[in-house]
Amino acid sequence: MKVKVAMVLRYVILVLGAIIMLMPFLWMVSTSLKTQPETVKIPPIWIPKQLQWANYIEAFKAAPFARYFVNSVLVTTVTTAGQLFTSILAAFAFSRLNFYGKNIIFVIFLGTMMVPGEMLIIPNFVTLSKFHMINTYWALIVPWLASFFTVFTLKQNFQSVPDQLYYAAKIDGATDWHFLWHVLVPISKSTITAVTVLQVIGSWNAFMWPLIVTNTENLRTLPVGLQAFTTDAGTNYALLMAASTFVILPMVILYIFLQKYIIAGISKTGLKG
Amino acid sequence: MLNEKPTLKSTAKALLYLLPMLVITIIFNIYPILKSFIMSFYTKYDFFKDIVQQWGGSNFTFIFRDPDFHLAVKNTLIFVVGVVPLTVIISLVIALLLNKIKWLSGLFRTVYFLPFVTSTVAIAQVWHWIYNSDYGLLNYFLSLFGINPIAWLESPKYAMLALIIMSIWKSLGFNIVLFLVGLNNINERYYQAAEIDGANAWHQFTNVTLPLLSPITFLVSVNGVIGSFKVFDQIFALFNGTPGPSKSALTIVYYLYQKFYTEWKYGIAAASGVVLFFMILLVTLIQMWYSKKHVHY
Amino acid sequence: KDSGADESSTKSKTPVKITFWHGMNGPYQKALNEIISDFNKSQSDYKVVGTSQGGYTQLQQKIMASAKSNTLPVISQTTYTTVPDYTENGLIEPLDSYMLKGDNKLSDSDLKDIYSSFLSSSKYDGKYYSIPFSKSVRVLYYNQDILDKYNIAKPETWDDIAKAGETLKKDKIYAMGYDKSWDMEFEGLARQAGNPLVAKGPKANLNTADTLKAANFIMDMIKAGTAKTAGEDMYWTQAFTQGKSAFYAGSSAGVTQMVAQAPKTLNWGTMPLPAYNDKKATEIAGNDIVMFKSASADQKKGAWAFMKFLMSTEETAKWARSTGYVPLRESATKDADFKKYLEEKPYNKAAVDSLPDGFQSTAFKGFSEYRTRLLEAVDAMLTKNEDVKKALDNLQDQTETIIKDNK
Amino acid sequence: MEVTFKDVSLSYDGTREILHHLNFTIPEGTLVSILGPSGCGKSTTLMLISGLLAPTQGKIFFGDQDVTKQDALARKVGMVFQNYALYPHLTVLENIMFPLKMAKIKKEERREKALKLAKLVHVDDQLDKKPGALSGGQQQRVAIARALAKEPSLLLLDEPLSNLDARLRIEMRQEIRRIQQETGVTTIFVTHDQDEALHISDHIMVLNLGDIQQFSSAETLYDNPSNLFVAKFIGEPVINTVPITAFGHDLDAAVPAEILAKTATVGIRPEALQDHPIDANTFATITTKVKAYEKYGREKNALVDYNGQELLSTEIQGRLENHQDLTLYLQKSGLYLFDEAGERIFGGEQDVE
Amino acid sequence: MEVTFKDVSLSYDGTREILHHLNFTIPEGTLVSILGPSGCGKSTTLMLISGLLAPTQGKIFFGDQDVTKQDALARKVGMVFQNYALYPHLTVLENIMFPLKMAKIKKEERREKALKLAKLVHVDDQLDKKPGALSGGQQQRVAIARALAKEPSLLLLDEPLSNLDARLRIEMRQEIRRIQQETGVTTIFVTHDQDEALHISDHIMVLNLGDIQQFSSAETLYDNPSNLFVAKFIGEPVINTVPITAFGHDLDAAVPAEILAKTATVGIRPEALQDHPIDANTFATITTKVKAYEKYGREKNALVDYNGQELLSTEIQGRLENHQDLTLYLQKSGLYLFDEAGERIFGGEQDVE
Ligand SMILES: Nc1ncnc2c1ncn2[C@@H]1O[C@H](COP(=O)(O)OP(=O)(O)OP(=O)(O)O)[C@@H](O)[C@H]1O
Ligand SMILES: Nc1ncnc2c1ncn2[C@@H]1O[C@H](COP(=O)(O)OP(=O)(O)OP(=O)(O)O)[C@@H](O)[C@H]1O
Ligand SMILES: [Mg+2]
Ligand SMILES: [Mg+2]
Repeated sequence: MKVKVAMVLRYVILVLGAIIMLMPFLWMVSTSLKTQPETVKIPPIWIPKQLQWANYIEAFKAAPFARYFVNSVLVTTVTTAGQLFTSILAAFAFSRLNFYGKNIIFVIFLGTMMVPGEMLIIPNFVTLSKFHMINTYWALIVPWLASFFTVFTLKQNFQSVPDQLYYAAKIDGATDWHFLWHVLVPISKSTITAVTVLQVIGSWNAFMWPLIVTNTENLRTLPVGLQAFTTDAGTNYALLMAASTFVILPMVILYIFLQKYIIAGISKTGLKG
Repeated sequence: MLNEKPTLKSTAKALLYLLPMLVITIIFNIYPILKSFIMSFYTKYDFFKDIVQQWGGSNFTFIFRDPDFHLAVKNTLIFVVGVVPLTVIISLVIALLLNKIKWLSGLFRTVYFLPFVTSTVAIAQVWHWIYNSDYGLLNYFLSLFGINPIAWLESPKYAMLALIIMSIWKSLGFNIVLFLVGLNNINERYYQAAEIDGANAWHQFTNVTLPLLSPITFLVSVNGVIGSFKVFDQIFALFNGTPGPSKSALTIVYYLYQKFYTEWKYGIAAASGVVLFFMILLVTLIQMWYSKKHVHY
Repeated sequence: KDSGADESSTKSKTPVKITFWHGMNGPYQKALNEIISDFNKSQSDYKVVGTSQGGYTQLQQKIMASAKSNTLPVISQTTYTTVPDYTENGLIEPLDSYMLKGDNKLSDSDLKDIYSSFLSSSKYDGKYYSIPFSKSVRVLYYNQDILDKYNIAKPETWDDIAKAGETLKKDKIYAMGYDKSWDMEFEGLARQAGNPLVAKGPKANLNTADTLKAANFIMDMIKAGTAKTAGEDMYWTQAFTQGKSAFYAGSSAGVTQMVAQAPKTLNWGTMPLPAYNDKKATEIAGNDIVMFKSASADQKKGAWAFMKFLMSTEETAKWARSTGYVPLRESATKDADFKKYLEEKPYNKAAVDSLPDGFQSTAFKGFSEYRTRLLEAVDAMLTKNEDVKKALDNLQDQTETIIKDNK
Repeated sequence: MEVTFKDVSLSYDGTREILHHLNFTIPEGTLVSILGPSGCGKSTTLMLISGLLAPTQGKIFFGDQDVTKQDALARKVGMVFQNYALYPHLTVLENIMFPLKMAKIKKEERREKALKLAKLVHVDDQLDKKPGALSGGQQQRVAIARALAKEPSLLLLDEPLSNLDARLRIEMRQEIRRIQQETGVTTIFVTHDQDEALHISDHIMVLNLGDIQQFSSAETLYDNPSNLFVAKFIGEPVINTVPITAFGHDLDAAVPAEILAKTATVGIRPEALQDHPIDANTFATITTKVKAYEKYGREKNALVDYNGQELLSTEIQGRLENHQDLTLYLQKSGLYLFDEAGERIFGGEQDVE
Repeated sequence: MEVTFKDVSLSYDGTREILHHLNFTIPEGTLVSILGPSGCGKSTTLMLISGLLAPTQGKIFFGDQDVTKQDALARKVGMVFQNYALYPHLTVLENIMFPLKMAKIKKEERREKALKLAKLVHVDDQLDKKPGALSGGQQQRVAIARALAKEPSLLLLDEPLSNLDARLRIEMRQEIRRIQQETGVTTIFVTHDQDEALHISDHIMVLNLGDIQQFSSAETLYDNPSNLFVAKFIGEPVINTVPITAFGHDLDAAVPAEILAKTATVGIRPEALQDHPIDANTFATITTKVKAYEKYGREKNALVDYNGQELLSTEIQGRLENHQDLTLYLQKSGLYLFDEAGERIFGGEQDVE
């Protein structure tokens, strides 16, 4: 009986929380189906009188979204993959290797997180232009190939994998490299999936940077397309929200698809002692 | 080896592993950071042509005297203290709840993650509406308890609170995911042992979950502290490109942004960045020191 | 490199590429692209390539970054108030040698035809540095339904509005609505009182008697509950469509939004801002186009040709028609198509009518910083109930410091 | 606490059944060993008793109370896990004190009690270490101390001594036995070591493939194995098993013909093969050839050939030469006949429980 | 591969030394057991050999080669860990194949080999399970298969059979012995089970408190223990130890006076206490009183009182009554005298290696 009450309580809390969490999303979808006057109606309306599906068509036509989509997919994929690669290697070094200056290097890397991104835009732009990378895909990708947050997260996870497995792998003839890719990475699958999701979303939603380092339309990414609805005269919320909806939809789908990996994890037991 | 001491060889090897990360980080983080550290000592300076006419510490004396900077520091600290502990606690609680349920758990997890995916514009819109003094949802709720409408976004007294609430809400999804992963990595057998040892759900939580989750909690709180010290986007979105009514949400990064991009005072901006950096560093080092004792790997 | 600077040596066969950065989006971008393509078709020496850089914030940051890395475009849209900072850093080219001299200069009639307020604000330190481009003015929106109901006439003067406030107050209707800040209207009133907030020189006049009077006029109404700012809503548009005020002093660019948002049943209109101190004035907002020094001579020549093209009667009329921005010269308002357009869209007429009384704030080095402080002062009066005099005294000090620091 | 299983089955994955319809009662206050080959379901049975696993079918009773639906917390048993499951973040002392802390025992008392237990299991010099810095045996001992700490009314031990050396093992098993007898706590002890089971327990349950093979006292198990599996599983060295066909007519005189007809296998304990006749007890005589003779410690074993079958005798008195002929005397006690299905049909005391 | 330790010491934390100046050579192609009480440093020694731990001091040689500075990867040894250390994300088959994969062996061959090994250790019906779904013993067997898979030139086994039942244990140890002998791989086998050590190994190293007590053949260890610790540690039941003072003059005739003077403790193996004289071998005669008589399986033990000391004899032929007087005949083999420091000064063969 007690168990049941606890369960019901859990669901009550979760449902309440879910409503709050869901609100912006519902608002977004609902607004995307409104007429312009309805978007600013006071008090706000949740269900438009007539669903304006045409908003989606119109929004899609407002900018070269197909092209943007391809760019977004490309940039996000390469960035995330590259970032995972560099981060996994670095996290491995921090969690399993002994080397001089480990703590110092760690703190320095950590220090890179402490500087606001706003300060880095211009120097990095200058650097990229020295490399002649401005207005290329490289500019969208290269600076983001390292993320200390990912390193940090993975390091925390790698560290909690028992040493025994490291020893066993060495005995089995696995070099550090093999151990990393054949043991550590598969075991940390859930953490890696999680940081992947977080990074993909971060990269997908990046707005300022793609705008600043590209000069041509055909290099730009989806969030840039959202600019099309904000003008001097104001913002066309209905179209903006319609566009936003189809910009985030791939992320939602991706998350739903990957979340079972985030949670599935590995077999619960398996290592004794 | 288990008890191996660092050697030149092991260091060389580690550096190889760090290399890709190191190269990118040095070029795109460390180099610009050093540059801006140096820039903070430029007092007369042609930004575009990189010609320094005069060096000195006057940028620092300027910000240390600038009441706006004092205000920014104060606001930033309030923000950090307001956001981080609550974020950690709330996201942990939700992660625990999500971890405990089976039915519809996938749906709930997705829902809790949505704010993190949803576009910032949409979020700002909704929060404007929630905070609206006349017809906002929040005031509506408060009115049920007989509380008079509050001008959340227009009153210097409440603006920071409004910002804190929105920021907590926004970062929940992210931290919940991290906590879920952490929970998932705790071996079931410790719970079994604890149950046998007579630990009820609460005791299992305090004696097994919390200690074994400590690496993730550490990560979340360090990341939270650093992120909160750097708060900017949310302010820009919530207060429509202003630092809040009567600068009540003027934070260090906002100050920096203003100095840099609208006032073209590069040296001062850099100096405030340096101060921010050392503030974060100090707090982070304290956290790391604390974690040495309390984080179990 | 994609920047224009490098491509000066292209052979005469291929047209010289003129890169043009702007902050126009959506329908505005479409309209601009049409003009650009008109230009490209009209001749074969130059090819203008326009790219939107998102919003103005991003555009600003981008210019700063490209200036630093020497990858500036040939021309760019920018607010005229940044011109002093750009010149100070030697980024932009004075236009005098193209505009006033040479084979492609503006004729005297051109110079006369273009609204003087535009031209004067393009001038800094005695030289022209920019051309006006996307401009709007402050106009007065009125709610005809309310006027009818309370028997209020369209206001001639600001005092009429204040009076209307007394009438409307009992029904909790504001006479006047402002956007989040009333600095534009404040500047207008101050000018009408004969006192620019910052006079050429530059000289700060922020706590003179006239300025104080202007500020007090606005604040008194607000304190009396007969006027209100939009606050968290940013623009008063929404409140206006809901009949919360009889009048609204807003940007002419907001007409599009008002049309989109206002219920069909609402009777509303626009008119030029009323007089104050027997004078009329309306602040012009919007952006100019500047030319960067880093471009090659050919590019600069081409860029000027394009700028001139933009200011031509036909193009500016077309631009105004398709965007709702105001035309840059008087002759455009006499253009047949444009007249037709005003007939179809009467709401846009007030802006055009206001143009002769338009003014722009004085640009000076450190203007952005000054503007930040100005907004802070207004905000302090509104949200902290700071005393008007105290706020403006303070602002005067700050502004003097800014001017001094930038000497 | 009496523990009763009524028709309990368990499957982990819903398809393969690991335990099949177990029915047994463990009397209050006894120490019962569960013995069986690796993977037969011993740990699984303990998990069912502890409440950490719920049966797929059937009911579990503690005394009269049906506890099938109760979780481990409610059942309040003590348990040593096969993999120890020590808390990695707590020191040895804290690990032992943990159940006491949960029982809200005062700090002072907790410490005192834990120290006593640590001494009992000889880890009192490791108190401040974390489990990761302990040897395998030390971890196991800490786990025992932790299980004993809460003084449960039902104690479950899953191979608690498997990593200890012989001395310590005997000492610990005597200690466990002593505590069990002093406190009367019902104890269930999983072990793979039959010797341990024989020495420590009141009753032994032999499990195989998820079925109970025999549940009786140690002596009965040895003297009266109810089937071939038990006979082979218990006893060291292992019982000699010979197909009946090898015997020719050697057993005709001793065994009733109708039984002989059903017999498939003959089991002869190595000590039932004497190299000299022991009068009344001798059952039959066989002639064999020595294949090997070994001496380890004080054991002397002979491996002999009997009609092509290998037999082991541990009862050799003199020294033997390879290939020499040897007459062996089969003792009655220690000889069993099993039918096709492996059930015992002859031998042992007839009144097997 | 011959393994040599030269003056090897180890400390985990830099303060407490776990192993003290070990010196030994394990001859190529032999199977050596390391035996010792829990926590004495057996696993630590294996870790040192494998290269997972570096000695704090001293050198380790494989053949002539100094491998002290080489890590585990370079040393290419095979190892079964005490806690198995199976990869939780891989199935049983993949776990066994892992070392083969690392050795870049072709997929087909890998699989084939792994299947063979899985069969060998009887986990061929569990191939697709993850380690988490295996019983303790099954995990252990997978670990053995994995270690064998790479066919190392040095095989280290840390209590590889501790979770197996007697039958399987014997089978597996014979299997290990067979493989070892067929391939000639030098094997080091940690076990806490002296019986296992006695049966499987060429030599046994007895460790205690980080020191080698004796390193010799099983037989020597039993017959000629070099000190009291070894005498007590080896042998089941444990040797009887009696302070010399209890003997009065019973030994005066048999032992030289100067040795008797130095003697502190007398060790008598239970089987050296016969209840009837066995002519030449009888060394001394003592008169005792029966305290208890027990029979487990085929063991018959008598516990007797001798001048206030308890003695155990396993060589009782007849049935005994409690409190009856009993004359026991001490055999020469099986009686040892130890000095104050525990060193053997009398008994056994005099030429102990
Ligand atoms: N990682 C470690 N850090 C510190 N001390 C340790 C560590 N591992 C083992 N020890 C200590 O070293 C000693 C020897 O440990 P080792 O594991 O070698 O023992 P063992 O002989 O294998 O014992 P067992 O039979 O119980 O497994 C023990 O006292 C143990 O507590
Ligand atoms: N979590 C699980 N999921 C699926 N099957 C399991 C699980 N745990 C155990 N099994 C299977 O159930 C059977 C019985 O396992 P159990 O652990 O009870 O054996 P055991 O008798 O304790 O063996 P051991 O002596 O080797 O520990 C084994 O075949 C094992 O593979
Ligand atoms: Mg088990
Ligand atoms: Mg060990």
